[in-house]
Amino acid sequence: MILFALMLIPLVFAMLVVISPAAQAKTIATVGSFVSLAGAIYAAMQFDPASAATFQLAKTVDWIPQLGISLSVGVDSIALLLVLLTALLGPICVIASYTAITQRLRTYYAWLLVLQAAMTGVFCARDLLVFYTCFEFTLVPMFILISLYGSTNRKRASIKFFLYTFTGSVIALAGLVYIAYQHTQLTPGSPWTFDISTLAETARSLPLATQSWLLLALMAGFAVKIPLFPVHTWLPLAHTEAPTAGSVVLAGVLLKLGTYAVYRFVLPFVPQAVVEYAPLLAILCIIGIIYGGLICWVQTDVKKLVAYSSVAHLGFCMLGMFALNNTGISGSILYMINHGLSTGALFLLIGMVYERYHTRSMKELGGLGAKMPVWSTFMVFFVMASVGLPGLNGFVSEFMCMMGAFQASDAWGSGIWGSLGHRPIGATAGNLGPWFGIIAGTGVIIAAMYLLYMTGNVVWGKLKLPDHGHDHAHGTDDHASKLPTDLSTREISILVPLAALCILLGVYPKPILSLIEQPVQETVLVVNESGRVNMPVKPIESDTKPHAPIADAPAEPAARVVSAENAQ
Amino acid sequence: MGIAQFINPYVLYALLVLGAAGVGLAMPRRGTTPQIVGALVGALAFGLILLFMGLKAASTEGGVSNLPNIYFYIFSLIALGGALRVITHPKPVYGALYFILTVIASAGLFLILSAEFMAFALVIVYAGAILITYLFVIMLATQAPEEGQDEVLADYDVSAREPIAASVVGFLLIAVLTTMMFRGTSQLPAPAPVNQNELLASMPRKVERALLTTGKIAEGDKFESLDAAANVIIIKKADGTLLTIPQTDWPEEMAVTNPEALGFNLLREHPGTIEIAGVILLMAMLGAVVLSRKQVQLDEDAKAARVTQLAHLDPGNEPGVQSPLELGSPTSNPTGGAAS
Amino acid sequence: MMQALNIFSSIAAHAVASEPAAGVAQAATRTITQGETWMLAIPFLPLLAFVLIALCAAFKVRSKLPAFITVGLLALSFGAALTTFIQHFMGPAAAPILHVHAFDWLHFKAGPEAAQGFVANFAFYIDSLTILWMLFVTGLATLIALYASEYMSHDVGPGYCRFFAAFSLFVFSMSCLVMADNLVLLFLGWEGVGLCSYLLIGYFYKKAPAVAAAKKAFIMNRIGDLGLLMGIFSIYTAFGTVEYAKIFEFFRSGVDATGNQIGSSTWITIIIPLLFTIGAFGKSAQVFLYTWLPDAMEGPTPVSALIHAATMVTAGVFLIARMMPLYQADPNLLILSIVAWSGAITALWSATIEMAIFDIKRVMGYSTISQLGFMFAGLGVLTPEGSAFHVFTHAFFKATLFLGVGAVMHGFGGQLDLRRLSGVGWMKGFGLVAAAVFIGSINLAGFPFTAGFFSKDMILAEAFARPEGQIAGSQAVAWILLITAGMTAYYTFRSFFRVYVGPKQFVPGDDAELVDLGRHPKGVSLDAWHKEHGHGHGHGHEHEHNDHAHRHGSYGGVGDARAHGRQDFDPSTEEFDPHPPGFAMKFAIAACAILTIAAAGLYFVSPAIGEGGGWAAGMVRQSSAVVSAEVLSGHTSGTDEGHAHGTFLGMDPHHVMYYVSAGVGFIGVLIAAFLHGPKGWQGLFLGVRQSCDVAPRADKLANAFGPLTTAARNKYYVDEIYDALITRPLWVLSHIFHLFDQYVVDGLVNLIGALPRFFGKALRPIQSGEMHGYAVGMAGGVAVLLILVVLLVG
Amino acid sequence: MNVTTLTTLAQANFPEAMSQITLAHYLVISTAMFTIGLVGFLTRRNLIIMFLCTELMFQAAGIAMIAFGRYHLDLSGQSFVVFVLTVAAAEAAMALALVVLLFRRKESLSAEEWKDLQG
Repeated sequence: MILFALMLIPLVFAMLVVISPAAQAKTIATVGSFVSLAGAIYAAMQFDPASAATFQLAKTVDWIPQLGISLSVGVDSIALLLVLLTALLGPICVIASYTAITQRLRTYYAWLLVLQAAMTGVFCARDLLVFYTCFEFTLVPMFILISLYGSTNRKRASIKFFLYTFTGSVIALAGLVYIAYQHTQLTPGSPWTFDISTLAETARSLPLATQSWLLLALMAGFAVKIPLFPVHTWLPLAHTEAPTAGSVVLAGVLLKLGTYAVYRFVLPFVPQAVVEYAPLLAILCIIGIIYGGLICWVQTDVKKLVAYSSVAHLGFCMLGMFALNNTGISGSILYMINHGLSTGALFLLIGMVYERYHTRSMKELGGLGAKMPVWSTFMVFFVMASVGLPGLNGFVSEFMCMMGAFQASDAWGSGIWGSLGHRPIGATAGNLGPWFGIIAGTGVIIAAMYLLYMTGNVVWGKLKLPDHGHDHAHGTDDHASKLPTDLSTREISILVPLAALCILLGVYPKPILSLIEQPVQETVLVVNESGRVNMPVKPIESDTKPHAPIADAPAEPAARVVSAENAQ
Repeated sequence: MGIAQFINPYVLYALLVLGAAGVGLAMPRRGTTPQIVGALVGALAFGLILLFMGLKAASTEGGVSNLPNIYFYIFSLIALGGALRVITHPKPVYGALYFILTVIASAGLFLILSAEFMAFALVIVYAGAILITYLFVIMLATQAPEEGQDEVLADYDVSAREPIAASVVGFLLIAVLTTMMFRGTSQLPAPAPVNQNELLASMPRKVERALLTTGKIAEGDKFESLDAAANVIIIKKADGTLLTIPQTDWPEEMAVTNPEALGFNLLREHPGTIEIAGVILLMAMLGAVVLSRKQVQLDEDAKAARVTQLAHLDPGNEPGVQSPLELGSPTSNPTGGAAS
Repeated sequence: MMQALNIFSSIAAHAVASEPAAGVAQAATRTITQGETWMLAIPFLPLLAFVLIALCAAFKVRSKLPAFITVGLLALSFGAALTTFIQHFMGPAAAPILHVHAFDWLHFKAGPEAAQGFVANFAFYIDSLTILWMLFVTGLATLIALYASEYMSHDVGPGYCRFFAAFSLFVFSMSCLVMADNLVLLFLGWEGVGLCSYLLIGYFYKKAPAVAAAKKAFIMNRIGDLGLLMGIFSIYTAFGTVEYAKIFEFFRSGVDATGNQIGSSTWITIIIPLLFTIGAFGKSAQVFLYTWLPDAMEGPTPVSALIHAATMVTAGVFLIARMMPLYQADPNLLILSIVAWSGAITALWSATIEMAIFDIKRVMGYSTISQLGFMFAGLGVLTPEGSAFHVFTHAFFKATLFLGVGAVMHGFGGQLDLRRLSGVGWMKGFGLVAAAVFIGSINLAGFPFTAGFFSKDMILAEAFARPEGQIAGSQAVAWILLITAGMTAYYTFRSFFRVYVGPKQFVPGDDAELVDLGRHPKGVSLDAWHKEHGHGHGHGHEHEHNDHAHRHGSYGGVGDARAHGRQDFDPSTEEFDPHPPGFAMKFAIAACAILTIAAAGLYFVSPAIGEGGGWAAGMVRQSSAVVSAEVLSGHTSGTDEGHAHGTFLGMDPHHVMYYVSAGVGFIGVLIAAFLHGPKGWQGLFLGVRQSCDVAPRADKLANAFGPLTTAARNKYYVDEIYDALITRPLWVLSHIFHLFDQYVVDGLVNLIGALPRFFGKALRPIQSGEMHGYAVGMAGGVAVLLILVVLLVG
Repeated sequence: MNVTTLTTLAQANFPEAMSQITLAHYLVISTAMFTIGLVGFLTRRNLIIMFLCTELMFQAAGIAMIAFGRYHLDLSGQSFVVFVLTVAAAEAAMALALVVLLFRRKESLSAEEWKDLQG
């Protein structure tokens, strides 16, 4: 019930915002977002971490029983984390908009709350159509936020955003409905159902060729949302034109809808195809990392730079996912949260400067360290989190994603990867391997290049501010002059929680890592069992050599390995 | 079977071509036109079609008894002729009047088809209400001729727009439609006989009255039930005994009339549709009220035309002095209208 | 904590149980004991300092409080390190391995199988190698913080807080790097020192060169870091752990977790060490990754002294020493040969640059690279003892030298050009500085009985002593190092003779760092200096590097310099007086100098284990960094006759090297005196220099070498070459990508989006607005449809 | 309309079925009237006439419906004519209101004057 409440609370408050006077919109939206946050925390407290892989707090209400569609919700630990992230970014986005949005307040805050409800719905859904409805419905509020409150090119950006992502996800819908159709075909007499776990089992039993087509269809929708390399071009435009809170939500949660969908629908649904095409997908990710990073390096618009950096970052995230082992997938999930925090904060910071100087161009801005020391401190901090400095959150996930790709190779123990003749203890089944890790690793250097390039221009160097004559054209001078030179208490107070979380997740990620361990393990087992039908998992141990146990590892290999051997 | 059952298809298509030519000729054009000839040719074509259908019918099983009676031919020729005149007469007023003719002829056809209620409803609603509205609007929207001048027809009334193409398309459509309809009609199932006893059972007062007036029952006897299977009416007499009246004893007055049957049909079979129709009418009324209350202004072209017209009519007046707007929209601006 | 202990004890048990057949004699099983919790103070006190200073910044403290916090807590941290050393590492008993667990950090499943767990804790592994490093890291950090409290006093306020916050954070990161019990925590420290280095190099953030240098340092470091990161991944993949204790056990036993011989896997013996070596090269500025370090001299001098001379740059040496078992696993010692060669070439390469350039701080920077080359070469020729000792002594004497340079900068408005300074040692208040710099210089030059002499000697002797074929080309490496030693002596005393002795003359610097923060970009070379002033003040004639002789007359003395200062330089320096260092700076310099002298004594402390080399060598030999006897004697190389000692011209290098290197050093000093020394005893009666900016013989010599000098002064154009070969192409490629993204990737999308619009446009005339047109279309359409039905349905 | 031939009294006012041939005659008339309406709609430019033409087409549809109803002996045909009549009335009201509005603006009843409504 609490999950339904989580979706309904923002909606109710959105309604309140609409019917109350515009002057009250801020307050109501703030209260609403905090109530949602409290609700999410309450839900998290109800969650039993001991069985993190099962879907808890579940609730099913029939919707269209004739077609087997029901309002079915439930969260495992991964969905719960993302719900928490959504709920956390809610108040931050609302508070960040206090001064930035001056017109049509009610529309703005109402849609912001509706957006939050839809995003929560995506993570909670246990029914395919509930998922899809929420997944698509996020487009509407975002479209309105961009097209009404964006910058100069907002119309084009919003239309492109909407059409691009919508087109993709319609193809994904076709794939999902095809699976539901196959379910009725394969199990004679069974009614239509859109239950996710039921359909996952059906989809897994399809032949490789069918799975490959399904993979293509699903990725057509989700890759656009993530976005992966060739279908990323809507992102920089949308980010650049969106209002600050819009960018924060976009980077923080909306992109995660794609990655979450890949985790939830691609890996368990079409494991065979994923295993088959993992190298191809990983190469797309790596192209995204390097290509996106290099493009960042030549940007002059700070916001565009950070937007392109999302392409690179999400490349890392998905690289980990397609490593298809525990390290990679856990890292990928952690990356979703970390990217939401650090990139969200970067967008907030850029928004704060934009509010003051009405420009984001590095040609006009520079050396703000002298004028805005507090802002600069936060900027450097979040840049470092984004670069992946150990001790901050970005590192843990980036490390795990790269290591996941590095480990996941069947080629380990042969060729230049060692003359062991068998899989070494740290390697997992897979078809990526060290080269993927190494080449993706150059992205770390490129990340340092572009982020420090930005810091060097905006924070360090000689103070450079835009001409004031230019400002009058905007007609918002009086508004801008209300803001203090450096950050106000309100602005600091929304950055501090993000910074604190960045440190916490960087220094003590263990609770989250252990929380997501079970569901990830299940996913990996599913992928290994039904995905590696044609390429069974190689055993770690060689048969001939004596086994020297390491101290804290149980001596007998897992049962699964034995069965794989038998299969051979 | 199919089309050949009703008429020789080649004859039909040939006559349709002829009809198309006739209608095409009959459309109004600038200058002298063979309108009469065209109308006659068109009428001839339709007449010939009916003739050939009659000939064909006479040669099939059942003979002339299959044919509709003579009134059918009269009414349909009037209706079609009126319709032809509606579309060919350059003056809208005449067109509307011819349309009334068509409506009345159609009502005649309805009567032949034993739809009395609809026939009269048609005359009342169409001819009486709708067409009058049309006439009002036509009068409102037409320039009255000046003193001593002949009525000047508007340019758009004088000439038809691409009459040939339209006729060709229209008669192509007739050809296909008739082909289809003949085909379909020849395959229609035979009509099922209708037992209207149930309707009678729903009307105990009517039954009592009919029986009372014919003396079959006495004052105070009550209708008990109607046994549809045995075709008998059971009457409960005043003393409590039951009286059975067989069908053969039913008086003629008891027959279900067309309005009664139609009423039952409407309310029993289509109650929702009636509601919707009511709503449509209400909305139309509201819409018409809202639309006609709307203030409008002449657009630029019309203003310019109006100014030149005014200047032409009254050279003493400077066109700019008197506001053309007020003249242009007397109904929308009553004070302005009064001033002018 | 208990769990961690269990792990270690079980490893120990396992190690005993599976004693390998090829038994490594000297590497006795070490027991791991739990260290006391207070040892956590060593890394965490600096972190506490960081937090407190951050609070100071938040509360806008405008006093020297941050400095006091830093000095105090760093001193406590040093005290803790010293106590640890005294309690556990002094005395005859074998050095223990202490393990202190702070908290769990990275724990995750790294694969579906039960054995595949990844553990990297915030836990510390303190053995004798660690404590050796920690002693000088915390000790020098304390002294340099004290020095900086005065040096940075012009910037009290936010800048002061920023400086000391980064400083404390640096010490914390360095402690993590050194004390980590696993490679990931080491990586945390590794990147952490990189961050602090970035922040401190860019301290004068309004100066473009400082910002550029900071960025360059971070990015170049990241290249190395990538190598290290991949090394860590590889280690985990191969061994299933990243904790030293377990890794070392695998190497000690010679088999990996699945029972395979480590030595037979090229992956483990070649590729992994290669990756680690790249990491070490990045951090320690070796071979192709050195260019960031000279630029890093843009940072405040205390930073250069601590980070870019004494501690951070030695992290690479530490890494290789720490992972010595990995490097020894290869029977051919291929990677160690590479390390040796890289170190030697770097040492020689940067020494040639030093001999040509005029910026005394940059001379020190290149000198650091050169000395790091020595250390790497030492590691390569299997003497981690010598390397570690050299790290130790170098930390002190190079810190002394830097602090001296800092005092001069501080006193003369940031003047760093050795042609603009002369006789500083004779000026009021600078005597102590000159004395300390002299002590540093003789150490660097390798004077007999100085600490630098002994440590350098160990490396040279071992290089010559390597048997033929054990380390490929070790004789050549040794000769290169010997020549470099002579060059070192020359360039060290070149600076000394030019700056500290001779006639008292100076031109105050216009440098931003101390006079006017951020107003003038600091000239990086005389070239730039000339250009800037030539253009800026209409100074008339452009100067070449070698024609400065024409100008010398104008700087006749202090008074003249002032007069010209009015004309040539910023008017604000009108009343310029050199201000000598105050108490804190003097104390720190003096303490460093004394410690430098004292360090020589350590050579004579008899080591606990093994023969010779003194205390530091003994410490190294008790740690995992020790080179096993088999490897040392060349048994593992497979050739029986290969293990004869190498010789120095037929003599035993261990005995003759003292005399040889002392002689080479003397020659270097004498050449320096001849070329740069002033007239009289200050120039050892060899020199003829009479003014600050003209040394006739040196100039003549420089002219004689012509283009070579020019090339060396321009650092052989390495930066320009990198720029042309890597940065520019990458920049162009990025632009191409950007265009590609805009016009091809996005263009395709837009094209697809434009198709419906195109069709719409093509069909638009049909919608003419004429109702008749629509009606005709509709009727015709119905007719056509019906015709189709008639024809098809039949 | 021969009431006396009725066999049963209940069907007195509802004659027996007509033949297909009879029905065909009515349908031909209906089709012809419809087409005349259509041709008028296509050719005439006067908005009012065009609306009259649509009324003609309604009329034709009504004849067809009543004829079919008569054939099937089902009163639904007539019921639908009631609805058609309703819609025609509503349409006439709205359409004429619009025509008045348009005429006020352009002083013309030509449909071609309003090309610019194409959007």
